[in-house]
Amino acid sequence: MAVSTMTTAIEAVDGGDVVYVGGFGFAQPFSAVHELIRQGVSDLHVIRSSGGVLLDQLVGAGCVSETTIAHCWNAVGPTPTSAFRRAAEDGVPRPITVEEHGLGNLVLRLFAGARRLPFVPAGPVESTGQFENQSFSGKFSEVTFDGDSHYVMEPLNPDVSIIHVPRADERGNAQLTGARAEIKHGAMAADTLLVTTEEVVSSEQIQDTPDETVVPGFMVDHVVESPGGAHPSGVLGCYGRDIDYLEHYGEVTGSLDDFEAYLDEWVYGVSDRAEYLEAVRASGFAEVSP
Amino acid sequence: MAVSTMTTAIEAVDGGDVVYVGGFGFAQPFSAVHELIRQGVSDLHVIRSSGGVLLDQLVGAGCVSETTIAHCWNAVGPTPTSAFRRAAEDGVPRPITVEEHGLGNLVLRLFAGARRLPFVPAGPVESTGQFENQSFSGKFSEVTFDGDSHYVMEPLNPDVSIIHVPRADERGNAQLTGARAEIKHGAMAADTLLVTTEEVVSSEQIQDTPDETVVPGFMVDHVVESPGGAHPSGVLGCYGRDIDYLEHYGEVTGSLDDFEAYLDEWVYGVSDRAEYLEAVRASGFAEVSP
Amino acid sequence: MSDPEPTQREQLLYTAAQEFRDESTVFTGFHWPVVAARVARKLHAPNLTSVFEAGIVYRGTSETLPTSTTEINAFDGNTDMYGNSIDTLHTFLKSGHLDRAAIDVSNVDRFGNVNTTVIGDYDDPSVRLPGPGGANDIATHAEDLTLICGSADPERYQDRVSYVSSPGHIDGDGSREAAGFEPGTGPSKLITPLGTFRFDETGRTRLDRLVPGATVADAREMTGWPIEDGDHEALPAPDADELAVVREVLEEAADRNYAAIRP
Amino acid sequence: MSDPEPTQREQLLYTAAQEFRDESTVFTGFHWPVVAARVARKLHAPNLTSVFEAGIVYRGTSETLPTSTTEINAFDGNTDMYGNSIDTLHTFLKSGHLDRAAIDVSNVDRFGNVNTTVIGDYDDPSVRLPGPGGANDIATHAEDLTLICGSADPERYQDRVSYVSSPGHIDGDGSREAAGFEPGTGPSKLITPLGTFRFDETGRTRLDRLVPGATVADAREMTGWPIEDGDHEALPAPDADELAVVREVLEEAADRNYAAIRP
Repeated sequence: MAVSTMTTAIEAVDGGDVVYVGGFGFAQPFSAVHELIRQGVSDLHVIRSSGGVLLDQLVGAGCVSETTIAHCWNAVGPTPTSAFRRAAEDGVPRPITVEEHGLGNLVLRLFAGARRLPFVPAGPVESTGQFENQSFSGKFSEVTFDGDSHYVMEPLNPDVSIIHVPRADERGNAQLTGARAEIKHGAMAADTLLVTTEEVVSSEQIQDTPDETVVPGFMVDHVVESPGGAHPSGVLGCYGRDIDYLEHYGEVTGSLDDFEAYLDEWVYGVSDRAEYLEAVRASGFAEVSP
Repeated sequence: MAVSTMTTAIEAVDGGDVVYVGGFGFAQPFSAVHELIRQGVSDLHVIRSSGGVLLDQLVGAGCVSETTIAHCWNAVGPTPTSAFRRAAEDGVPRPITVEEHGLGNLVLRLFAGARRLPFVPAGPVESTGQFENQSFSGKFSEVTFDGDSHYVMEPLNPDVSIIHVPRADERGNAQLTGARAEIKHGAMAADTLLVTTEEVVSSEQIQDTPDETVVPGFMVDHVVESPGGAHPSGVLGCYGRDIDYLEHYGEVTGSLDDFEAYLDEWVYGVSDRAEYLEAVRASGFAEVSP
Repeated sequence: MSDPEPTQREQLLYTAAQEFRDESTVFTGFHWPVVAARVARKLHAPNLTSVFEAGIVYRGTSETLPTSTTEINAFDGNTDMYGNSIDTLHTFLKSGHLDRAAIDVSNVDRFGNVNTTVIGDYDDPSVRLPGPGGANDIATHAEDLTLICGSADPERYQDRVSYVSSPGHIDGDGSREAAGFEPGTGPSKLITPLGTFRFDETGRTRLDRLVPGATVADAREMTGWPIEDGDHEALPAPDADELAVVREVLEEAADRNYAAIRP
Repeated sequence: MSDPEPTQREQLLYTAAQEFRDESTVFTGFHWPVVAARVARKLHAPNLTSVFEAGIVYRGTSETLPTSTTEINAFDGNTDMYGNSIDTLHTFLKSGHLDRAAIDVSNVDRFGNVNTTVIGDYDDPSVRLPGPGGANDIATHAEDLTLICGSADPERYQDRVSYVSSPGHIDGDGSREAAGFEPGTGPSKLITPLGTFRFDETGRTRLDRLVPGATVADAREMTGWPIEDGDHEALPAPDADELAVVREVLEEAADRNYAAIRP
């Protein structure tokens, strides 16, 4: 383990990988995702609790062929995520499959992956769309326990997980405050774990607040310092959600052309996070300082 | 929910109840257990990860008929817990059953209880004593998943759980720092939850540090302020383990008569925790201040 | 001088706010439930606790209205607990400690089933909607569930949704229980811009109360559901002070980019 | 003037300390492993990370030697993470991120099975022992597991334990894998006061190295196990500086009420 550049860390993701991307409405690894897009990684199977604008961008950039999610929209408004819709409805720029689960079942599958359990019981699912839809009905297997029939689900174990945190040390000990959603389980379920952080702090600082450590350094493969890396989502204690930017995103990505113009401006048109944040500032959006 | 006296809170425990008692080598609810002994509750089925001196006292006082544990000894030394041994070996003062699990399986059963899952997969157990011992072999049920045979275990859902924490507010929001062991799951698995706390703090203080909340107030039935309530185990940030007291305990409880003299002096001989702590101080053991 | 009569939306929020009692704990879904809970907090429920799917236990009244249930910064300082999604979607929903749950519904049927997933074929949809998130779990496990539909558009009210994103009473007549759901769970109430419905013992909607001025015929037209004629007590309308609070919260929502608020 | 020759116990701790490499992560069981890890920390492994079952990830060298793996106050200030027992006993043990595990054994057989539960009948024991705790999980899942037996008493070494508290290679010859354990898991080494053993491909102990001065006959007598004659390289003994560190740690252990240290 050593502190890596974003370029090096994202090179750990191969085309075709199953990738869990952390964060819920907060602490989303946007800077890592932009680098994935710039590196042109393709055919990813993205697991995410709340797909959101982040998944919308990955899908719209053509990086994704499969998704396993509980929902996908722009939480500000709320408004639809148009690139996700174009891919699901029209196969543009590429077709995607959507394996939809209730969030509770999805987080249990990540829990089972993180804890290396062979399966985990599902909630009642019969008669729901998640169960009846043929494209993933095989995900629920029937077992008999104590005379009753139950459904169980297989664990999710991503090839690579990417999470964003406010603090990590050079050893990879990564700390998070605020709601945890399923981030710890998504991180711990992976073969390879990338952590992007607002700040690389001293090991002494980590050892002063060990309650906040969400994954220990020995599980982490790359730590990347990426201040402002979660914009436009917020990071508790660092900066808030940039709701004007997110509303703007919804407004300017409604058509394919407009979406591509967005990528040209905000992803392909900048070489790294510092340039992106400079563009955020120059366009009158939030001042992001970790 | 309101702040209760220890007497009232412990009256929530009925003879024959399944009771989870929290804490591992730390944050053990000794003051609550002493009140259980004074109230003469009997036939308890006690679930505890690490039985320890706490379980030894409950068993020795005749409160217990069943135990579900991963081990039981005096962590200082380590030395045997003699009352537990007398009950298991000779049925003195009452016979107990010991359902032994590897700690990992035990904590998963509490997890399944806390999350209201119908069952949870066990680790490989065939050929182990925990599996082959007839008295609880029925705890492992075979199911087939993905062509392979697996064992699953039923959840543990105590009638009452008792945990000790450094801080809670009047609403019952209970906070813990340091290693969490299985305390959160043991607490959340219960029908009735009793929290003893070093200090009842303001709700503002809780809301300043919500990351530390281990159970929300709406799950808690009684909060009892009990400074020094975990002695002789420690509470991080409050006081350390009293290793001299624990060594002394091992030395003076080797025989049944000596054990009963211990109870007379330290449990029956005091009316509450304040008197107990005064006796601790007067006997030259640690000064315990929350 | 502001209009003393509430608009449909103002009345809806006022009605929905009554679901959030002081000192109670409510699993509060995304969108209108969050806004209605804020009205309640300001009107009568200063110690309302809201549980949100990402792990937040929020009590009191935060300085700003959050844009969604995951905008942590907006709640920070008014949270009793930062937990995780297994706490909220499994323990809290299933352990019987919540007083109620409330979710936003945009396509709902007579049985309280909600479709937030697709219009058309699942694998080749004409419209791909966002999906249910934690609303699926709330609808699966909650024991006293209120559905809030913010729109009076008849297209929002189906006879039977084609895809059950969040389960109601399925096809009624015990089919929910037969599918393995716990008895006693599922939607108990639906709040609409024209009035409130309860789910009867067959799992179908039954009109309960109408908003002032609305008729049974209006409700029938909006929903397309069979509704018997009869007298229905009118829902209370907000008084002037209450209405001012509702409007204040709606202004906050506009300031925080709530899309539905836009003219 | 202190004795320049190590006692059996000092040699054992010095030998065991070599298992704890700098910059490595070791699931560290109760008792002798904690003491040996402290010797390693002071000798050659200042950045050793120990994982303990209650959820502690401890790196560096704490001011005091803990009386057990759960005496949090003794580690506080040197912990990278306070997690929980599902993190440690499931994720950490099974995800392949640990370099090694080490547990204390007091009744061990040729196959590395450990009995810490009962002597005699389970339901009517002549001696009830404490039970395995997390050592069961470590023995179940760890991939490079070192067993440390602190006693040279022949009664501690069995042909086959009557109760498997923590599984070794069961009855050898693939029986562990046949019982459902992952290939590659289970004990790989046993450290005793007279020397070290490795587990061969049949799952049985094979004498590896002897402590200075011990003979094959001594090892055979202590264990009762069949041990072939042959040359065995001697384990390195501590030099004077190293021995001083071992003795310093043993003094700490005495100060912290370690019972086995008592004369």
